[in-house]
Amino acid sequence: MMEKKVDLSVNIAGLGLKNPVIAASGTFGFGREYSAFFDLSMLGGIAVKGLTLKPRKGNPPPRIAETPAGILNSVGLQNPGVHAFIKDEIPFLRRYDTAIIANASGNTVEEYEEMVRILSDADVDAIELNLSCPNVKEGCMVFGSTASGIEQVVSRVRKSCKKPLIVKLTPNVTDISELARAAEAAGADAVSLINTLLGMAIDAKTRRPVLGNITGGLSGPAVKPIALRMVYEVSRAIKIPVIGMGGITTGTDVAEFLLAGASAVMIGTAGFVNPYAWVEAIDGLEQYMAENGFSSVSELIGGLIV
Amino acid sequence: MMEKKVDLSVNIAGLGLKNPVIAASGTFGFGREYSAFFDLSMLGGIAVKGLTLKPRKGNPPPRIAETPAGILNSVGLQNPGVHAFIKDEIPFLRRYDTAIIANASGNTVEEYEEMVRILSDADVDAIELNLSCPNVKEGCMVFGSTASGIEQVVSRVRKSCKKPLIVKLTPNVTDISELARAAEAAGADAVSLINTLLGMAIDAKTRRPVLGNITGGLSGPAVKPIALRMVYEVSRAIKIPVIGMGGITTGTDVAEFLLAGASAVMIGTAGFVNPYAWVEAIDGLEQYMAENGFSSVSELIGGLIV
Amino acid sequence: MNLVHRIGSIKRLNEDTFLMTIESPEIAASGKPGQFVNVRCGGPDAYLRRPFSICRIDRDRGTFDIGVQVRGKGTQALSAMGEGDPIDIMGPLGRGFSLDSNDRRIAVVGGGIGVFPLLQLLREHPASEKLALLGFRTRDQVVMEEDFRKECHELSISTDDGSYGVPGFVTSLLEKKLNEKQFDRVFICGPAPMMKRAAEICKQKNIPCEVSLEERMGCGLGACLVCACKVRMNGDWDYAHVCKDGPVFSGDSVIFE
Amino acid sequence: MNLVHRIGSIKRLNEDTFLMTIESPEIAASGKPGQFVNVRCGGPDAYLRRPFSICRIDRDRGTFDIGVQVRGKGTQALSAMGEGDPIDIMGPLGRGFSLDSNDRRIAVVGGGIGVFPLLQLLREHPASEKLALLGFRTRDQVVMEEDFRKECHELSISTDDGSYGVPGFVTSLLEKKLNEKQFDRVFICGPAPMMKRAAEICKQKNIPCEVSLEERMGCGLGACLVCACKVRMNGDWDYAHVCKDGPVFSGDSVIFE
Ligand SMILES: Cc1cc2nc3c(=O)[nH]c(=O)nc-3n(C[C@H](O)[C@H](O)[C@H](O)COP(=O)(O)OP(=O)(O)OC[C@H]3O[C@@H](n4cnc5c(N)ncnc54)[C@H](O)[C@@H]3O)c2cc1C
Ligand SMILES: Cc1cc2nc3c(=O)[nH]c(=O)nc-3n(C[C@H](O)[C@H](O)[C@H](O)COP(=O)(O)OP(=O)(O)OC[C@H]3O[C@@H](n4cnc5c(N)ncnc54)[C@H](O)[C@@H]3O)c2cc1C
Ligand SMILES: Cc1cc2nc3c(=O)[nH]c(=O)nc-3n(C[C@H](O)[C@H](O)[C@H](O)COP(=O)(O)O)c2cc1C
Ligand SMILES: Cc1cc2nc3c(=O)[nH]c(=O)nc-3n(C[C@H](O)[C@H](O)[C@H](O)COP(=O)(O)O)c2cc1C
Ligand code: FES
Ligand code: FES
Repeated sequence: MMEKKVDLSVNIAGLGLKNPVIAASGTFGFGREYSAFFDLSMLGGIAVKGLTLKPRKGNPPPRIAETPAGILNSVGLQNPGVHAFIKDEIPFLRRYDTAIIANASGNTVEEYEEMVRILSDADVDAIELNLSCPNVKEGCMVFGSTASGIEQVVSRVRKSCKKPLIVKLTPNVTDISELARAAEAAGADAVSLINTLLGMAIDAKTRRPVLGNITGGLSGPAVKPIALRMVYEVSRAIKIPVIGMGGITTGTDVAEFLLAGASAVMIGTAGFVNPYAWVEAIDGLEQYMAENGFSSVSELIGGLIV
Repeated sequence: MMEKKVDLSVNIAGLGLKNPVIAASGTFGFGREYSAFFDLSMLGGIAVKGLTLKPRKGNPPPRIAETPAGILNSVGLQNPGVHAFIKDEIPFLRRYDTAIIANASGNTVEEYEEMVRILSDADVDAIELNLSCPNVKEGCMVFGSTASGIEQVVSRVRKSCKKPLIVKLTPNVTDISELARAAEAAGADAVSLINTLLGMAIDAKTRRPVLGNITGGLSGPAVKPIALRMVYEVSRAIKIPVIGMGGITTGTDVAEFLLAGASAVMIGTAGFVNPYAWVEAIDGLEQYMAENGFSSVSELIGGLIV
Repeated sequence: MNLVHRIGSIKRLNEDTFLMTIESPEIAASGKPGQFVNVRCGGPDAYLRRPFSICRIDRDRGTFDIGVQVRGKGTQALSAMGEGDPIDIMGPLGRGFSLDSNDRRIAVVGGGIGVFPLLQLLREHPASEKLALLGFRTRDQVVMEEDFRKECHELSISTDDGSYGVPGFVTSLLEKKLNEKQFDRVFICGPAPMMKRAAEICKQKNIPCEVSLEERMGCGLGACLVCACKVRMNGDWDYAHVCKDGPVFSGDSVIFE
Repeated sequence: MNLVHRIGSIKRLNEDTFLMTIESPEIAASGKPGQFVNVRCGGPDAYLRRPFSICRIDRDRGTFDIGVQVRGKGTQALSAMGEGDPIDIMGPLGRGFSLDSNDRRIAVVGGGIGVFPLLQLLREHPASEKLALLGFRTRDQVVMEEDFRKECHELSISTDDGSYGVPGFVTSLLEKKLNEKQFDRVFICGPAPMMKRAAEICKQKNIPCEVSLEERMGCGLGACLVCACKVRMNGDWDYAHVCKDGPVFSGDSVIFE
């Protein structure tokens, strides 16, 4: 391990992170599995598996398809429900010195509100409002695809939200900046993007879709150029911080997202291939910064020369 | 070469093609370069480089960036203008027995109309209206991102269009089916999709965008899952034929797009890596059909079992 | 967890199947029958890891074997690797077969590449009488016959087309054997329809069985929830996860569709 | 066009640069100095082909050489290939240097990996007097000195840091030589700022020159229009394309930015 010469810490809307690398929701469970590989305290934060009010079974298998430089998933928010999370998972996660970000979905505005009310009283550091899961018919895409839908949900939950509120945006729209502005106007403390791009895989032999749910969400390196462009656009459209994600694999990828305007990043799919992806990205960022003369992450954020 | 046992011909809105594989606009120039590699008469058709009324210089270099399983381009419709095309290129292309599809862009509705009028009197087999180039500030994305914009342009050009009219759609929207329905309602004979997805690449070393134009259009295998999903959606939303494209590389890929609902396909980026991509895809499709008991392409179209 | 191991040797089993010996004292020491490893195959298009069952463990040498059938891009790339090459493997993963010393007479039922995890099970199981029933499509597909013969008291092979051994499905063999004798437990691995039928047969005879399921995987660890399979739970059903709750499940609990 | 060729031999030139001999009677027969080939490097992340200049042709043996400096993913993957391996190469492509028998005294000016295309030019050019000026960053970067010495009448090497040959930029060398003697044409290849300066010097002396440009490529054939470079045209400017109109352009026509 290199001697720490650079300051990796960032502060997002009052949420202090020791470094800008957060595990992306849905790819890291509740952290237990990866705790066998590295000390979770090394992470800037953990966005836990997407939660709903009641337990959800999720979509029928197969739920994953491999695509060129990426994957499609159609998990469909399988989770034990927010109460089980609070009871069974928070105590485990709190053993580690890392930010806990609760990722919350609802079927209705009321459910979003109740989720936020419950999580505001729970021991989490921030709430990420998932308004962008493409794998469920209710909630997410209904509200998350339009500025007015986002405005409606975010302004409602804002009142009862006592934690930093991050709104997670979908890339499956004509103008993601418009969504970001709506989230900002309605009181979000930060936005995170991108969730997955709606896609499909077909098995020509069987003539059937590969996924049980027919369509799924695309993530991984394949989507990185799209994610990077959206982060660049959104960070110029709003004043609140942007958490960038989509295909990030290396420390250099992290640097690119920060340069494009992100204040922190999340990593998901890359961890399926390499269980050390998150910590290697942190090391890689540190190395990039040292080699390129950056002493603090804040110097990188939005530092793209155009 | 295998003995032809299967019928590869398709008919799209009165345009008969000997097989469903068309070279995608902008990736095949006006055919001259690839005529050194294979007999252009082997192709179902050729969509020529995007044309405008006046010659266009295009965007500053670099105009290409490599991304995971794909590329970004920001050519920006460099072309010699529609008149030079008619004078210099059609006579060459007509030496081959393949459909000529003129890809046309304009800055204003009037320009689109004039392009269609000019091309209607030229010796081309169909006109593909490019309402989806993400690399120019005018025309394409202004009209192409909304149903009303598409309705406006297509209904205007329809009157003066004497050739099969294909409308090329952008994937950078919330609901591409809505665009397709607008094109159909306004009188399009077919739609083609997808054009490129707006993306970006950053060189972390130089801290600059890789492309001279900052953003560019993503194509190649990386986008295939998104393209396939959109073709599936659109072909269920409209009655006119769909020409599918986005990352197609092999004959199996072609089969997947046909199963999803496309009546023909276009191939672009794959040809940069393999100059024989188009003809190998035709062979591959034929082989797939023979192995899987299809005797005519029409049996494949929309044949997905869901 | 150390991910980098080394390919010891490669042995071709038939036209499209090979046995790969991997040098890994860690996995050899901790691996259990029925567990799997998740392998980065490389190749331009195989992005995700691929799961393979642990087929044999040589704890003295610090090696273990996987049997691989070439199917698509990943297994293709794997087949191009050579002896001595480094290989990126996560493992051992998942829940393996139960090794219960109360089980005195056991049978294993394997179909095709499903035979692989059963070999190490036979090697380690404490039972005093072990029957192995292996089914293959055709003569050319028969693999590891001698290896199995050494590890059991009775071996029967069937082929679907009758080109080798007993003609017909391995499930018919199972039915016959269960009619002849009482078994304490049956261990099943193979194509889903075969496992479904085999589990039904065991249920009819009231013999507990375990099945090893396959499902497409992401993380291989239980974190991403993609590898769902339907199981009975509290009078209802739920999705369990093949990588963490399995790949081995009690035949009773699985809902085959 | 046949795309599959074979790697004959590989010779390391320095820490990050190697010379690869490729067996291809077709390309050896038709290739001209200054033309390039487009190579599929393979590797998980190098999707596009990579362009490399033809550095030397052995028409008798039916082989040609490319000099490769390892920079990123593609050249990295290329460096992992071995002698005898098949390799996917398109070529020869583009317009090479002009070989004009009226040019009796010529100079070539190369910077870094820009020296590679100049070697075959010297070998084939009909001039009776040939001067080679090669510039490198530092001593360790100097490549192919002896190969060049054999093909010219005078060779001068400069290094930016003065660790070998004449200290300073190769453009200063050029200026000095042009002050000493009249040349009929100068051929230039290297980093853009170096080519710009060298072309300016030639212009001042009224000596025609040719430059070999680099630009990121897609098709490599002139079909996709991505490899644009600014050239003077009819009193105005336009984008020409490096892969088809070049890579060699008359120094006069190029607008360096
Ligand atoms: C727990 C477990 C144990 C296994 N043990 C063995 C073994 O010992 N020997 C062996 O030859 N095979 C085994 N398999 C199947 C093996 O994982 C697949 O054959 C292999 O992943 C196919 O990869 P491919 O790249 O060749 O095929 P591709 O079709 O290119 O794979 C594309 C994607 O589908 C997945 N996939 C394809 N087929 C299967 C399948 N049958 N099950 C799960 N995912 C699949 C791949 O992992 C990949 O993500 C096992 C599978 C599981 C889940
Ligand atoms: C006409 C021509 C002739 C060349 N001749 C030689 C030669 O003889 N020897 C040699 O070592 N190099 C030569 N180059 C440069 C060589 O093509 C690049 O160094 C190489 O493409 C880098 O690939 P990479 O995968 O290592 O780098 P990466 O950075 O991973 O490449 C990413 C992308 O950028 C492109 N790219 C990167 N650098 C360059 C560059 N300088 N010019 C054009 N495209 C680039 C690549 O082709 C690829 O598309 C030549 C370039 C051109 C255009
Ligand atoms: C298997 C899987 C499950 C996911 N589940 C969720 C989820 O529950 N909530 C959410 O907001 N995003 C979810 N996502 C999206 C990721 O958090 C992330 O936005 C996306 O995968 C892009 O990042 P990546 O390319 O680094 O994976 C999921 C992604 C994957 C691959
Ligand atoms: C270099 C390049 C130039 C393109 N130019 C055009 C164009 O002029 N008109 C157009 O309609 N589409 C253009 N496209 C889009 C392609 O026709 C096609 O829609 C897209 O590339 C997806 O297909 P592919 O993945 O097979 O390349 C261009 C694509 C590339 C890569
Ligand atoms: S593969 Fe991720 S939970 Fe099983
Ligand atoms: S690379 Fe396609 S035109 Fe030059």
